[in-house]
Amino acid sequence: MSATVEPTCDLTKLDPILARYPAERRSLVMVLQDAQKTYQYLPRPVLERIAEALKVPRSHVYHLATFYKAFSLEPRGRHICTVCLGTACHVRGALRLVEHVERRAGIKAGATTPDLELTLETVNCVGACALGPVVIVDGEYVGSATTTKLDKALKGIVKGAVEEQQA
Amino acid sequence: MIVNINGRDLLASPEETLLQVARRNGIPIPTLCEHAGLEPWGGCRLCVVEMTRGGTGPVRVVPSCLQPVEDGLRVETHTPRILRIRAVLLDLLLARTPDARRIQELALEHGVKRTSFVPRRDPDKCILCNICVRACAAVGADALGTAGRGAAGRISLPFGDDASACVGCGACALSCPTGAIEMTDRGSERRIWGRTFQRLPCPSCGAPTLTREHAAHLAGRSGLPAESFGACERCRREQASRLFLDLVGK
Amino acid sequence: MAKRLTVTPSRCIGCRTCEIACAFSHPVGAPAGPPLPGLTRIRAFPVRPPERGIPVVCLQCDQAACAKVCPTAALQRDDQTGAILVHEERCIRCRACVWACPWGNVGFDGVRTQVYKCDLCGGDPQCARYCPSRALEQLD
Amino acid sequence: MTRRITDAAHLERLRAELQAARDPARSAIAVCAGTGCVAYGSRKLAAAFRDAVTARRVDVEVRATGCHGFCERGPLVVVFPSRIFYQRVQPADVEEILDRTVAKGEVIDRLLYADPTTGRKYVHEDEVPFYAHQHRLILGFNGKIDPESLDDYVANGGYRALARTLTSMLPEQVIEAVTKAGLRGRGGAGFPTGRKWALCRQALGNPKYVVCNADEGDPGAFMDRSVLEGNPHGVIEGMILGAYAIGAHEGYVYVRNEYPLAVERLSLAVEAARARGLLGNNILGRDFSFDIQITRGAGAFVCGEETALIGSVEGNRGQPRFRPPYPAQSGLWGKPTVINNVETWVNVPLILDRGPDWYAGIGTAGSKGTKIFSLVGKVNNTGLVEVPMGATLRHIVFEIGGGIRDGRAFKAVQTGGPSGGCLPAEKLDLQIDFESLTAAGSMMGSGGMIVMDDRTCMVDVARYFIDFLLEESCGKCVPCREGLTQMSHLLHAITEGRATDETLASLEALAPVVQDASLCALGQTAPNPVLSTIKYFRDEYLAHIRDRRCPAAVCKSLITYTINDKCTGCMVCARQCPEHAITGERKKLHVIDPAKCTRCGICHSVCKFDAVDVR
Repeated sequence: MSATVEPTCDLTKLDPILARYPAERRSLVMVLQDAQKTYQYLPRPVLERIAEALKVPRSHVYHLATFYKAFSLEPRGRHICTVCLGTACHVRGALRLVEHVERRAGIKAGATTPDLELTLETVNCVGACALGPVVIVDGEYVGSATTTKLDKALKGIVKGAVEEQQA
Repeated sequence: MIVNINGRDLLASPEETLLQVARRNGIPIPTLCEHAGLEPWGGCRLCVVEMTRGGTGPVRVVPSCLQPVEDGLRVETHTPRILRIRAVLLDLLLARTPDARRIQELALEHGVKRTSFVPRRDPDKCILCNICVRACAAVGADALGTAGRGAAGRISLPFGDDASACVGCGACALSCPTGAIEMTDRGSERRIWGRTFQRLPCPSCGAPTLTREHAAHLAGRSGLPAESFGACERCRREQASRLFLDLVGK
Repeated sequence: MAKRLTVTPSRCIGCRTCEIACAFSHPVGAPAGPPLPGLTRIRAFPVRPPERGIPVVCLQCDQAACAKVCPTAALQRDDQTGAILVHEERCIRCRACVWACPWGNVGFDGVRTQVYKCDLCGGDPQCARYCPSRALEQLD
Repeated sequence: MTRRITDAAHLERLRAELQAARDPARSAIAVCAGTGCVAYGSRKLAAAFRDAVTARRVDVEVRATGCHGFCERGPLVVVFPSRIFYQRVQPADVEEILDRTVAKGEVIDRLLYADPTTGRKYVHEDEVPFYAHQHRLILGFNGKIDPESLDDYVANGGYRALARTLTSMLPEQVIEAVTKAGLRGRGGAGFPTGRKWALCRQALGNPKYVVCNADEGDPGAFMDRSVLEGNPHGVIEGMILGAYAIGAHEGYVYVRNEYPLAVERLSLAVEAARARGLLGNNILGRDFSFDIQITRGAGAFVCGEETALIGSVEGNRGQPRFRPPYPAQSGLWGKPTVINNVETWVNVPLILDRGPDWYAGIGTAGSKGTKIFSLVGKVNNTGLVEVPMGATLRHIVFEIGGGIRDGRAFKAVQTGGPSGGCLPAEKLDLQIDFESLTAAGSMMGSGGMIVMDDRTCMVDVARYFIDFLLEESCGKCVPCREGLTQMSHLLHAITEGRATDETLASLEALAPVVQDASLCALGQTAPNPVLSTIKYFRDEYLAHIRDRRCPAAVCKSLITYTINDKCTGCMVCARQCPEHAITGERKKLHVIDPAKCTRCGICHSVCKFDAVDVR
């Protein structure tokens, strides 16, 4: 289960983040969040370097990173499609949207396409319940989402998202 | 401080927990994740008891391993409700770890022969009681933790395979209540967590003693040189008797 | 003050009765039938030819290395007998005590996975009682 | 203009200046900038307004405001001074609004809110039924102030309570006021805030901490978000008052990872407050210093529970701890800590500004003040509803919510999030407060209120909540981790038609053990949705078990899709069906092969002729 070590994992990008917080356990969650924003995910060398810098056991950093859903230890796609499965969205058929993207992109929710183009995630509520069902594609909210709206938002990201339909 | 357990008034000191008072007075309360030498965890919930403050308030179900004593507490350790909770908890654990002998025994004691739930697919023996993680932290190695969250959680090394912090002392394997952690000692080698440790040979008789990493670890914590931990007990006793001999001078 | 177990090595005749007495007074439960003799906490080494031995037993040190190194305070001194006792329920079996005792007086029972050491038999050490040559005595 | 406010008098002078500078007659356009409206493009709309105003060189202020609460009708625009309320405004409407409404005061009919059932149009914001029946003490601020402007907050009475309190009240008096007002925690359990503060003040140990719990993990609840995005200074002022009351000098706001805009607005507000001397050392020149740090959650619902939140802020896995000791005695790093929800904090300045007696006059005997509910689901007007405690479900769902969508029948309303329960039609006249909801088998919780119609399957809802909680369980204790695993198996068996009466019995036997033995509120309340749906909708469970039928036609394994005679043979469904289970020639009646059909529902959603039946 060890994450593949990226040759391109440039640890120097971590230094400004580590400088921003005191080198102790309480900064761990925030350092991980900033690191995830920089590297798009948390590669192993980054976690090891953070453990060393904050003087916290490696097991603590790793096991904390696997606890919170915001952190991903696997490389994430260039594009992120997040389908909200909150109660309001659920009763308005959000599950169908997840299945739709799963079919289109050929991956299960929580996974990333082999070509690292798209990560399909679900979240348990993003707080835009009045617009349910909500899908967020690369930070852009799609309110009252339908399969057709979703395909438009995923155009160019998921091959065959739209073309296949016209065929 | 007086605590009434099962109708008996028992003397208790403020920093004690209900479980300690009960144990001191021979009242049997089952536990799994409690370990007297480690921080209480409160995860298995087997040690729950019924408690009311001053005999009048609402009846609350609390874990006796964590509930501190309070003056005037009335506690019942074997009410039908509590026995039912313990039986269902063991029934649930049987579904999680069907072939863990300790769970089978405890379940049988509570009238549960087979689980009435859906057994876990390809189960191991780990009940996630966290004793190994706490023991490893007490030893000071901090090599273990729980990866993942909720029902998908499992005890693991960092990154699943990084045993660099492990000193091979075996505390986790030997204090695991269900024997879920494999440790094999063969000759001077010890295999645990997928890593092979070399146990230092006793300088005088060559018998395998502790692992090199554990010796270095103990040295680090005690300030003594690592070599001082290397000899086996038998030889150290022999050296002690020689020392006495020199003292005595005959 | 509790009576102390004293060792006078010159009187030891190497008969090792003390080892037998110790083993018998720490019986271990047998899977079936009566309890069996346990492991001895005292060893008399025949280091002095031809017959003299030197008994070595836990000295219940004031600055006990075993108690200091124990991460879960499972080794604590009993006020009455002055002996450092193993609180089995607190022990996480990391065996740091076994390797820390400079005299090797802390053992580990691999079968029952338990640490064992001399507990002065609760204040009446049997080795002293059966030692024929008063090499081991219990004096104030 | 970051001049530091030196003392209370200076603050009042500034307030007077600001209020005088405001010309109520001046025309202004308020564009809602809450997450909902932003999702519908309100940022582009506001930019379009600004460009048009500069191009025309007219004296019209374009102001971004916090969430008005009626997100479904976003982007929302309110034209001042007339307070004309437009909904679903697009950039294309900018020119027309400036020409007709701003310049000549004419009302643009098509942009007005029309009541879906009666069709009647409403011009002013406070006439719209959704707003008219509300009592917007807290949300009222959202419409008026620009969340990124401290001056706006001050001009609307902001920090007056703080100034008066710091100069004329002792900490104990602040606690007394909050107790007398009867404020109870808005996080879900409703613990009296005054008592929590008193416990913390008396607890030994320093330093003390105040924490704002903005984790808002309940799905379907977003009132904390809109308060943080719309009125961050209200929360800050509340926290400063709380800190003064218990003697704390450090505060933390734990904001959900899924609320980036809230974090951004709050950070701006904290920096502004520091720059102006309202945070940091010697606040308003008094001998009291207090500062706030913002820590972001990282995606764990359980961190809404107090001790798990503390663990998360301390840099650990968010796993709850046993209580006692309660956080008021030993919380963050073992020090006395008060943790209150966003909505609780934002109530505090109101109490100290307008007095505890005024506050206690609102609500019921046991539950004082107002409560914000997020009314969502199958209701016409979805959005945030602030009503006094004691309002009835019927009042909220029908009078404010405008009844059920597409004229369908009301079936149930789910309150209290995953810890709450589902209440049927017979409970519609229940006066909502902490005790009444708990008695009915549900819970106040954070205020999520999800309305369900006859097309919602209650067994599926119970399964949804159990699966949600199973995924969010921290996994520390056996009854929750293993109990929810088995409850999920049982519920899946029911929804997939593999169940017997025994399944229902064992579900009802397992639930009380999970409630009794679980370590924290997540596990203790997890069975509530299941127990309340069994209690009020037992016949639906039996339909699934005995007749293998899902009355609401939701549970996939129990429903079949068939094409009726309305089919025109347009072939759309056949083309879209991913399993190619639909056959038929052009203009001929099509047929679905039940063996291949995976009941994904696409044919039903794409068919324009309502020719696909689901039974």
